[in-house]
Amino acid sequence: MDPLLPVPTVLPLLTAAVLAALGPVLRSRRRVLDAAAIAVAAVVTAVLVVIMVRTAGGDQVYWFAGFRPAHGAAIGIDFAAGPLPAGLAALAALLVTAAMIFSWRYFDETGTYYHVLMLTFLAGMTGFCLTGDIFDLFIWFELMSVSAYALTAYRPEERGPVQGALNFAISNSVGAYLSLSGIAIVYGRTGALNMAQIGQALAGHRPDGLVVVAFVLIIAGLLVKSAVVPFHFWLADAHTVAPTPACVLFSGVMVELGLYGIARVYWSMFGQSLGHQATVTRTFLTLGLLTAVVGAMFCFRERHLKRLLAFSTVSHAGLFLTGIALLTPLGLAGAAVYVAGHGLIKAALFLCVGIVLHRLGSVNETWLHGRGRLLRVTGAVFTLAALGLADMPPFATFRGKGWIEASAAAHGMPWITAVFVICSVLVGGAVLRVAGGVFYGLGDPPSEEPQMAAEASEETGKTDHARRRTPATMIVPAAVLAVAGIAIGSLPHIGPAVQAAAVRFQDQPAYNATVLSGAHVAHPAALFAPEPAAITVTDLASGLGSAAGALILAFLALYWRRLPLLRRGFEPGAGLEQPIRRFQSGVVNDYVTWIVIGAACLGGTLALSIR
Amino acid sequence: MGFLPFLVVAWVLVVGLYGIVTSRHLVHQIVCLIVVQSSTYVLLLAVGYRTGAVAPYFSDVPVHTPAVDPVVQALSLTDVVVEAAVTALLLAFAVQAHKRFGTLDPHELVQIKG
Amino acid sequence: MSGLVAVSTPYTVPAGLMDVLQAVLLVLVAAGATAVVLTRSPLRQVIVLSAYGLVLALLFLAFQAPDVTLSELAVGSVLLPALLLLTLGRIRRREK
Amino acid sequence: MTGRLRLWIFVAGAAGLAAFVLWGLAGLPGFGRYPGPYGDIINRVAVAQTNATGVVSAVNFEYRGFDTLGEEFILFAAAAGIATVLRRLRGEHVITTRREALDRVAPPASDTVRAAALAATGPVIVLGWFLATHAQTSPSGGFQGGVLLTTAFVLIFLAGQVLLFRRASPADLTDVAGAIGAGGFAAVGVAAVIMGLPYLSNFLPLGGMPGAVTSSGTIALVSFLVGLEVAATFLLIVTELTDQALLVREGGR
Repeated sequence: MDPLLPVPTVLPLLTAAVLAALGPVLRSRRRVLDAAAIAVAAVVTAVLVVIMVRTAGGDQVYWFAGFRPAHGAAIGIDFAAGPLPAGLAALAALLVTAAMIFSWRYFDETGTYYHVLMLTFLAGMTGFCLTGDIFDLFIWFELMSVSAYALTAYRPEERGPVQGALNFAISNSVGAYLSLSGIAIVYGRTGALNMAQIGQALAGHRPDGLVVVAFVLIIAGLLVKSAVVPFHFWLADAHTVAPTPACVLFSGVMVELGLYGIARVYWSMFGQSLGHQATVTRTFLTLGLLTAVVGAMFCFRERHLKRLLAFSTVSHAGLFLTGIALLTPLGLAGAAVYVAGHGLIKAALFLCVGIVLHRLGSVNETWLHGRGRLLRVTGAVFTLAALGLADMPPFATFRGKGWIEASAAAHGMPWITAVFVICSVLVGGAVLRVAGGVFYGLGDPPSEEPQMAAEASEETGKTDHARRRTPATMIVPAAVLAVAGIAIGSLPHIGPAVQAAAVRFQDQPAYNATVLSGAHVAHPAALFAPEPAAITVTDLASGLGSAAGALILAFLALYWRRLPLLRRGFEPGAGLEQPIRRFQSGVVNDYVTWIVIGAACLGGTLALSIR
Repeated sequence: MGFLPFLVVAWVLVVGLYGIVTSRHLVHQIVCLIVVQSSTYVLLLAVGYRTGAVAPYFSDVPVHTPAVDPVVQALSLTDVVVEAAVTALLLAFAVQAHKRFGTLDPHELVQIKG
Repeated sequence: MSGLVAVSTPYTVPAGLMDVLQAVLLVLVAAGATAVVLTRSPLRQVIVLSAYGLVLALLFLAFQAPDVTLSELAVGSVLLPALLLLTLGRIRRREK
Repeated sequence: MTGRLRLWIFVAGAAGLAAFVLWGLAGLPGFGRYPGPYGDIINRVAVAQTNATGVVSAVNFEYRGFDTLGEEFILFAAAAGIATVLRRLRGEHVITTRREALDRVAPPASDTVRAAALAATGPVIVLGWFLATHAQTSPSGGFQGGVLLTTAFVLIFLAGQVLLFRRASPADLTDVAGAIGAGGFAAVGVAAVIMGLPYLSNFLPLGGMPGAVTSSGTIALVSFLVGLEVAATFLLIVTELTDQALLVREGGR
């Protein structure tokens, strides 16, 4: 057993408790708190990278309190780490590190609670990634959620945070209880909580009602967390109001953790029983593409910078789900690299928005038009990251998207490339429009919309406007993350390495054997085809095409009033306002209704189609 | 007996959700969330029950006496704590929401209307 | 609370009686949940919730889960109603 | 959505969801036929392995102790969140004199209620302590004990002694005690690692007789720490809400 495995979860918990216990002493010593949190997050990142490298040759299993399984039955809880879970956890820890460095100068108030909550959030995320036990997964899911609710409401002096946190908490709690019901149902059949053991017990039987119901209920909670349409409504409300460092984590990694959970649950518990049928692919592909398109459309019409980025996360979550839904190693590998690249880039974008808020005191695109010109470095970083969001080569997003498209094309779905390009163009175009308008003053300011102005003004007035310089602790993490988004995609051998990891993640019998009998399963290199590791002409065309399309769209959006073809006063998408308001109503009752509808429809579809 | 516990579980779940969806008072809504979660305790304990078995305590009975499943009971205990924690946090949000908005009707708590 | 010792000893309730007991308690739980949801006045709802917690605790006792019974009694019937009352007290004071 | 439209959409969805869930539940072995194996294995080996006769506590604090650790930190994070959200805001001040407090005491307690509540406080504290330290033997454990200890303070509150209550639970003390409880649990696990065992291993001697108070090694210790954390955390929550309900007065009102 690798003694490092519990460290990423236990170390932040212990530190959080120590900081809280020393609260009366540390309360006025902000720098000590900051330094401790940054150091712990950085150590956790390093440990996870080590684990990721060590597990490249085979998964590592750690049995808490030393209760190893006997005769194929687990009596304790295990951490089962492979390169993909460890890598995702490392991304989470890296973003926490960046967020804590950013916070160095971001908050004025003192107190231990912010640091404590960030650390428990980190522990929840790492535990969620590494655990091999389905109930333990629920526990870390809840720790992550509770920390996130509290962070959302961190500034209760304003009206928005409390409302956003309530919608977030109620939606996610409903989802979590559906998940727990699913766990109880599958336990009633298998008498096991270890995911490998459940998978083994279910394998070899035809998928009956119980299997389908348990699967749908368990992933319902994860779909809420990963903001898949129609489970996504809470996300924009929470992002609008949460402090920027928390947004970095929500968008950069928490949503993706939900998707990881779906993949984990599928590939270690239900996959063999459901038999990887085409209907599973079709169902989740539909959900994913619907999410991608809806998210992209909402993203483009937004004028509130944080909401705009939040909806772009919804769109990307749909694209990741598409990659996972293909059920191929290449699709999963593509989703993994896409998630890594997106997490880094989105974090950089949020940090830039945080800097704008810190210096200029607003996140309203209309008001900010041209006012960001003095933030030259921030503008450059923002533009660079925006291009990454449009999947431009050589960003990691470009690599990941290329693999998903290649895998889809190999399975007779080449049209998926078109959907991907459209979403990249819309999302990238929206963010580049912000870059051009806010930081370079290009074109005309977008029309002021009273409701959106009111939303955006919630953020104003938090900081005093006398801040003349951007602190290095804010801009450096943003720049480093944006550059890391390129670096990840350019790592040598990243293609074979990630695809080998994906092959292993999807090999359920091997996972079962590793966890339950400590077997070491080697994977012959021949299992993954070497072809997609290289960048093909199609990839380049699609990547450059979407980046170019995004740029053109951004310019059109900035200059459309000056185009001769359009009549005066035409507002693109003006007629959509009312229906959109009806959906994104801000009333949690509606959100829960949609969760119920979504779960019922998903369940019904799978119930009728799985044989 | 047979299927009755599971019917009750489904009923409690759906009734709780109905309460959340139709609620016009945040505190009422939070209580309905408690009801939704209570369905999970009943479900957990029902799947671990064994007719005629004793509770899993072996201070007065020999170890081989048939007993009900202790694991679901441990899970339910954990679940109760999670419920208490989440509910308390939600109530704190509700207090703040009332302070900021002057109302607890979810329909009027819409920040967008500013 | 002298019942504590009794709780830890196994029951000798005949199987048939146990079935009836469980069935009655299950129906009460379903009715209780409905009552909690349909009680729209928050203050009255707290009392109903407390009673619901008590019925749940009894059901858990019938399910041979004394541990969960104790927790549910402590949380569902005492702690949560107390927190709810405090919250409502805060809110009512403002509404005056 | 209008109320009526939402209701109809919900009814359709909920009917579908209920039918779907029941379809799944029909696949269970049936009520009263728990199939095992997890619980049966535990029931068979727990007493010999842990020396605890209360198997549920053995599961909570030994076999699935890592879950309980996470659960304690959920509580801990919730407490931090509540303190954050309810922390006293600008323009509000806490009433500290008895005169100011008297006209704000919410429960209009009669003298009988006060006397009964005060009289009950002592036994409740004793019982809570007993539960928190006897996890390994009877249906009890840190959580129930901790909640009961909180209840003791709620009783003081019921007795109308709000200021006494405030004095009994200064925010710093509850904060620190909660952190020590949760952190102590995590640290007990680290102690096992230092002794070369896996994290959270039971490294203390199991003692002689199964079911004795000092038996079952770390179970009793961990249970006590959980009790400390739970009592402190709920006390903190009750304190914060009480402050909100009774004592905080907004400026300009």
